[in-house]
Amino acid sequence: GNGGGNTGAQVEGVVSPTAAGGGNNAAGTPAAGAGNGGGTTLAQIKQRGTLNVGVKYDAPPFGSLDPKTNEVTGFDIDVARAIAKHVLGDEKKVKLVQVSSKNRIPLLQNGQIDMFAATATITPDRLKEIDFSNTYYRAGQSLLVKKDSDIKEYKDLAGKNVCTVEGSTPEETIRRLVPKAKVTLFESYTECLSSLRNGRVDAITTDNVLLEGFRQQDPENLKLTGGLFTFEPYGLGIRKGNTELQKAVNEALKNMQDNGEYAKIHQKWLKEPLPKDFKEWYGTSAQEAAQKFEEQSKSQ
Amino acid sequence: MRWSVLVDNFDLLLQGLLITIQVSALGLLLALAIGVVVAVLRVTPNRLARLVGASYVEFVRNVPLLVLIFFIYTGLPDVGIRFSELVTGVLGLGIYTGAFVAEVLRSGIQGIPRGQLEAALASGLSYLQAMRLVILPQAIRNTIPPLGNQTINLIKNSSLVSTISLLDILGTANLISSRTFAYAPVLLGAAALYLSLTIPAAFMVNGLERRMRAAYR
Amino acid sequence: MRWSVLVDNFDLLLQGLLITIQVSALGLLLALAIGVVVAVLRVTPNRLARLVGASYVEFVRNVPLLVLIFFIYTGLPDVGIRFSELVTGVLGLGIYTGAFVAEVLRSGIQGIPRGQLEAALASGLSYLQAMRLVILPQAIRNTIPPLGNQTINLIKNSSLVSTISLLDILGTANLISSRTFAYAPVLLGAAALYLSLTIPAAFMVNGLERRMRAAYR
Amino acid sequence: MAIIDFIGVNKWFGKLHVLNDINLSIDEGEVVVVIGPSGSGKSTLIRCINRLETIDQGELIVDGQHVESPRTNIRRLRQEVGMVFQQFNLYPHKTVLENITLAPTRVKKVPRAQADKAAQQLLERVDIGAKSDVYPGKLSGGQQQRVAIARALAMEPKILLFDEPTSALDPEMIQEVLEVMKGLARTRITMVVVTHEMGFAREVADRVIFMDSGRIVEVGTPEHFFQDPKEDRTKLFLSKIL
Amino acid sequence: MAIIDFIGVNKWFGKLHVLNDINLSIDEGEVVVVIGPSGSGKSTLIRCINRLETIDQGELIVDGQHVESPRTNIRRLRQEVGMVFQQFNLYPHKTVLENITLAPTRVKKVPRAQADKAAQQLLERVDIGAKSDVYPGKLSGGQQQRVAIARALAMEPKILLFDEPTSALDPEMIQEVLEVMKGLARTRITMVVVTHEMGFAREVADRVIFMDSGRIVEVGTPEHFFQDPKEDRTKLFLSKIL
Ligand SMILES: Nc1ncnc2c1ncn2[C@@H]1O[C@H](COP(=O)(O)OP(=O)(O)OP(=O)(O)O)[C@@H](O)[C@H]1O
Ligand SMILES: Nc1ncnc2c1ncn2[C@@H]1O[C@H](COP(=O)(O)OP(=O)(O)OP(=O)(O)O)[C@@H](O)[C@H]1O
Ligand SMILES: [Mg+2]
Ligand SMILES: [Mg+2]
Repeated sequence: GNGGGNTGAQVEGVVSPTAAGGGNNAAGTPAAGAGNGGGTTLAQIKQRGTLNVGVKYDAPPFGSLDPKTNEVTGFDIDVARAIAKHVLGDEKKVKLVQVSSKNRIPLLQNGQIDMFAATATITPDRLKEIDFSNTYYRAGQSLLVKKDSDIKEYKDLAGKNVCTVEGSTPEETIRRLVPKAKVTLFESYTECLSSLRNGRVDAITTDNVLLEGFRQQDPENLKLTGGLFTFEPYGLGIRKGNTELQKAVNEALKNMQDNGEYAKIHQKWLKEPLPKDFKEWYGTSAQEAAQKFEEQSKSQ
Repeated sequence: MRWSVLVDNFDLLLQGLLITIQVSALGLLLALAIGVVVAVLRVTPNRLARLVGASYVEFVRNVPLLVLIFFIYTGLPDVGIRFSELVTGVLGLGIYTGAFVAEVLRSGIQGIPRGQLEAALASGLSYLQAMRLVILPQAIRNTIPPLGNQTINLIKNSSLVSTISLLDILGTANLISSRTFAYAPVLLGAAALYLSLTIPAAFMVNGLERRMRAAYR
Repeated sequence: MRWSVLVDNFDLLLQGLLITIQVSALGLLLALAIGVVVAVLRVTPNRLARLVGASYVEFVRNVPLLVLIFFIYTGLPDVGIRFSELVTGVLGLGIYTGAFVAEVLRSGIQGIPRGQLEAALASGLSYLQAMRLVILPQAIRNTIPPLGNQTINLIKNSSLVSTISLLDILGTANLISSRTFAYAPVLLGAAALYLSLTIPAAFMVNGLERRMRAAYR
Repeated sequence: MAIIDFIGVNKWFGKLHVLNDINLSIDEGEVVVVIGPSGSGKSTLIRCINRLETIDQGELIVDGQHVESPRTNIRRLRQEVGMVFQQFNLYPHKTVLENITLAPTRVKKVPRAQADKAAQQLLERVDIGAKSDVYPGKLSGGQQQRVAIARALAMEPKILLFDEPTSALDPEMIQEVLEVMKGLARTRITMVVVTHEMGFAREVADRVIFMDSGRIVEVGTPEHFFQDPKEDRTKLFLSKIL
Repeated sequence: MAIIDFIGVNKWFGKLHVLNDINLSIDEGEVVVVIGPSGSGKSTLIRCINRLETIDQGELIVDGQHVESPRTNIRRLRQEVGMVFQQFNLYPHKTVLENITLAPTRVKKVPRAQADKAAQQLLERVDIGAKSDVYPGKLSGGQQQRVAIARALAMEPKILLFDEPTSALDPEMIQEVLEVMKGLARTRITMVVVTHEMGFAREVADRVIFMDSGRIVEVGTPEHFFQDPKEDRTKLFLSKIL
């Protein structure tokens, strides 16, 4: 196996469908060789002048493609831009690459992206594969159901169909908490949503913020239920060993807290001011966050 | 059904159509290149070359395209080779269709009388020159109809690139329908767009087939 | 590469193999049934029936299978028809492959001398009896090799059901690799499982083809 | 009493006037031989009788039923009309016995055992009883044609149509088939036979019909044709085949 | 001086001993005609000369080079050896002129204009100058074979091989091709001709070789063969073809 990624040549990302329809058919050059350890260093990123960031296209309000404008927008996108501003001096120097829960880790490991801001929970398992920034958001797993559903809490899922995506923490959590639930797995949440609408599944489970985004698409028929039954510290994924970038990102996060930028982004996308417990989790190190995540799973 | 969704998102779907055309066209070029090389390998006097060609064809023809695409997309990065989504799609379609193109060309080549090759070799042309200048031009003429069918298959198969997040016709349709919940009309619209590519191609294939048959009378 | 992942998850992959076999077998049965009906429609003296048959074939053959599957899976519920994942997969594969089977059978039927049908009709059999008892048994015998190829295509195409969360070979492979991050070995393992189904099928097809050719000498 | 009655029958293939004002009445038990040059419409004429071809104008009454009428139950009519083809058209995937029993068991719902027994008797009658379990591909042309005759007889038809039954046979096999046909003719079943075997015509035909270009040019007894044909076209044709 | 030298050459197709201890020396400028019954190995013999077939034993020296040696540059050798086939083997997708210029322009890198001019002269020489822009499919067999001869000459070979060049022609075209070949023979280019046209042999051959069952049975002048063949097999064969 190869520990790290590769010295990346220019990597193509789909910034928008428009761009994809135009001239971005240049090949992502195959890497020269495997396992050259360090990956793309901060210096290389600076020389290249763009930060390649993996974001989700199907996870409003964190990252979603607006079909009207063909632009990806969301909380994670704004965080990525803010970090680019701190690291490269210009918030426009970001190349957004669509990722899914399934492929964000390999894409990071093989250097196709420098970082991802993709609703990823910091877990001990993932920390074995990649590094994370300090915690930049705290979410909790919850349930999205139809308005007329009688599911009140996660325990009610026993014997029911619940949907989530492959390779996500909610999958593991729900299997652990409700072993009798039937878990349907897709590549992305869009299929989960269609399955909930047409009755194939009884609930979708994932982090509350994503569920809230889905609810807003169809507020007449959908509701959140079951409260937050996990502690999900979000981190920005960074390739293992890329400590320079990790350090820069963490500094950027700190700056964003200090100059109020983070609060603005929070208000813009989550429509509420910073929560009271903000100081308890914001900026806690990845190791600490992962440990807390681990402890709660043991206690439940 | 809410057909208006199709009108509202017409430009998006059109962009998807362009991506499908782009991926298909590049994939076809690659498939033809691979097909020619592999077909020549398979009819060459060299036994090893024949074995390599046959292995390629048998392996690729018997594995699902989706497995091939996922392998290029998520498996190759494991060993340090990575391509963009577009290149992944083109490679997957090209490598897969190339095996079928090779078979079509091979039977086309084997349909050319042996005397053609002998005449070319006897006049001092090298084996590759004889193939390129004498055999392949004749073989390709005979294989245009089956190659047309492979092209139609390739266009349809290009829809699999939507699974690696390329916004081709189907990818766009999935995106639109997940936003609008108008699954049936959007997918029917996508089907119509695919038909707008494949049906003309099928007509051309039929026309060519008829002309070919007439030419041999 | 971490091949051990394959060993650790052997039983899961085996379950995936069983699902692939199940979906493929049921899909094949449906495809044969549809194929027989549509082929008979296409050679019937009734003009309307021929038009219906031709429309089916031309529509289905020129639209990607993945679009068809998504339409059944997410489009039909829009109009109140909902099938389970397994049934969706079987329907998609059966409807799609049925069009190809129909074409194979049609050319098989049209290869049977016209006198066979006339003899059967003249003896008082109905058109459908003549088809069922005289024409189809002969046609099917001639079409076993091309039907074998369609079967191989169907097995490969069955991998598309992984997109609707069925845990077939590819679905299982995706699941395992998303947990273990061992993409390359798991996908190669999946490819091997598909080959374990398609290569024996291809051998059988080749053998049958050779026997058929010998029988006509 | 006429069992087959063509009244002013016309038929076209596209522009080709293939049956031109055909008037012909064939009595029950009659044996009629149809001769004429290639393309004159002989096959078309007899194929109209069991509606393998449809007529465009006129009336065609077979066994009391209007063949051209859409209300006629054509399957019932076909049970009364057996047909033997030039190319035998045996079913290659069925044994000789199965070839014969197929229609009786499927159309008339005759029980299998009874159908098998009847078929075996028919095979004895056409002198090929030992071949019942063989596939047609293993038989000579003459044997195949005799099986085809047995198959036509199995539905116990009132009328038998033959379309050049010996033309595809090697010379040494023609006689064995003609012998069977002569035997049938003596049973006074109604027979319409397209053939150029004038020896057969002379021996068993009640009437001979000469067709040319879709018309019935001349009708008469075999003796009439051999000794004293009237029309020039008939003479010309006979001079070629005799 | 020998330009083609078979020394103890043997060749097998599987178990079939198709060339059996061939010893044969052909001088520069000689015209040799090879005759013999079908399957005797005539084609194989001449196809070895430009290695369209490989030999299994012995030595074969053509224009000073060991044909059987893997070190021999076979493409260079083939430039010295033109070949004309029974089935013409013209390239159907190229015009007559392109058929002729293909090898010169691709192998010898002759500039196109020069190659075209030379080709046109060759076409005049085989009396078919007006057809240069026509596709071979439009030509008669005799015309096609004359184009094939021009094509073989275009590389300016020292040796010309003919494998039954008139066998696929209708009788009325055989002479026009033989006339061209006689004209060539008079230029004293080395020619090895498999043919049964004994008139041609008598007129231009320096030697005739009779083969049977893979062996050279008898060698001599045409006169020798016509007046006084020694071997019984030769006599038998000649009695059939003369
Ligand atoms: N299905 C058809 N469509 C068009 N033309 C037909 C068709 N069947 C027969 N014909 C034409 O009708 C004419 C009469 O055909 P028919 O077979 O009845 O002649 P025939 O007297 O039986 O000739 P033969 O002795 O060659 O069998 C011929 O010119 C034939 O080509
Ligand atoms: N490629 C091959 N593989 C196997 N056997 C071959 C091959 N080519 C020729 N033979 C056999 O070798 C024998 C000699 O063939 P060759 O063509 O040299 O005879 P020939 O004298 O030219 O006969 P003809 O007058 O029929 O052309 C024949 O028995 C032929 O069947
Ligand atoms: Mg006829
Ligand atoms: Mg020869």
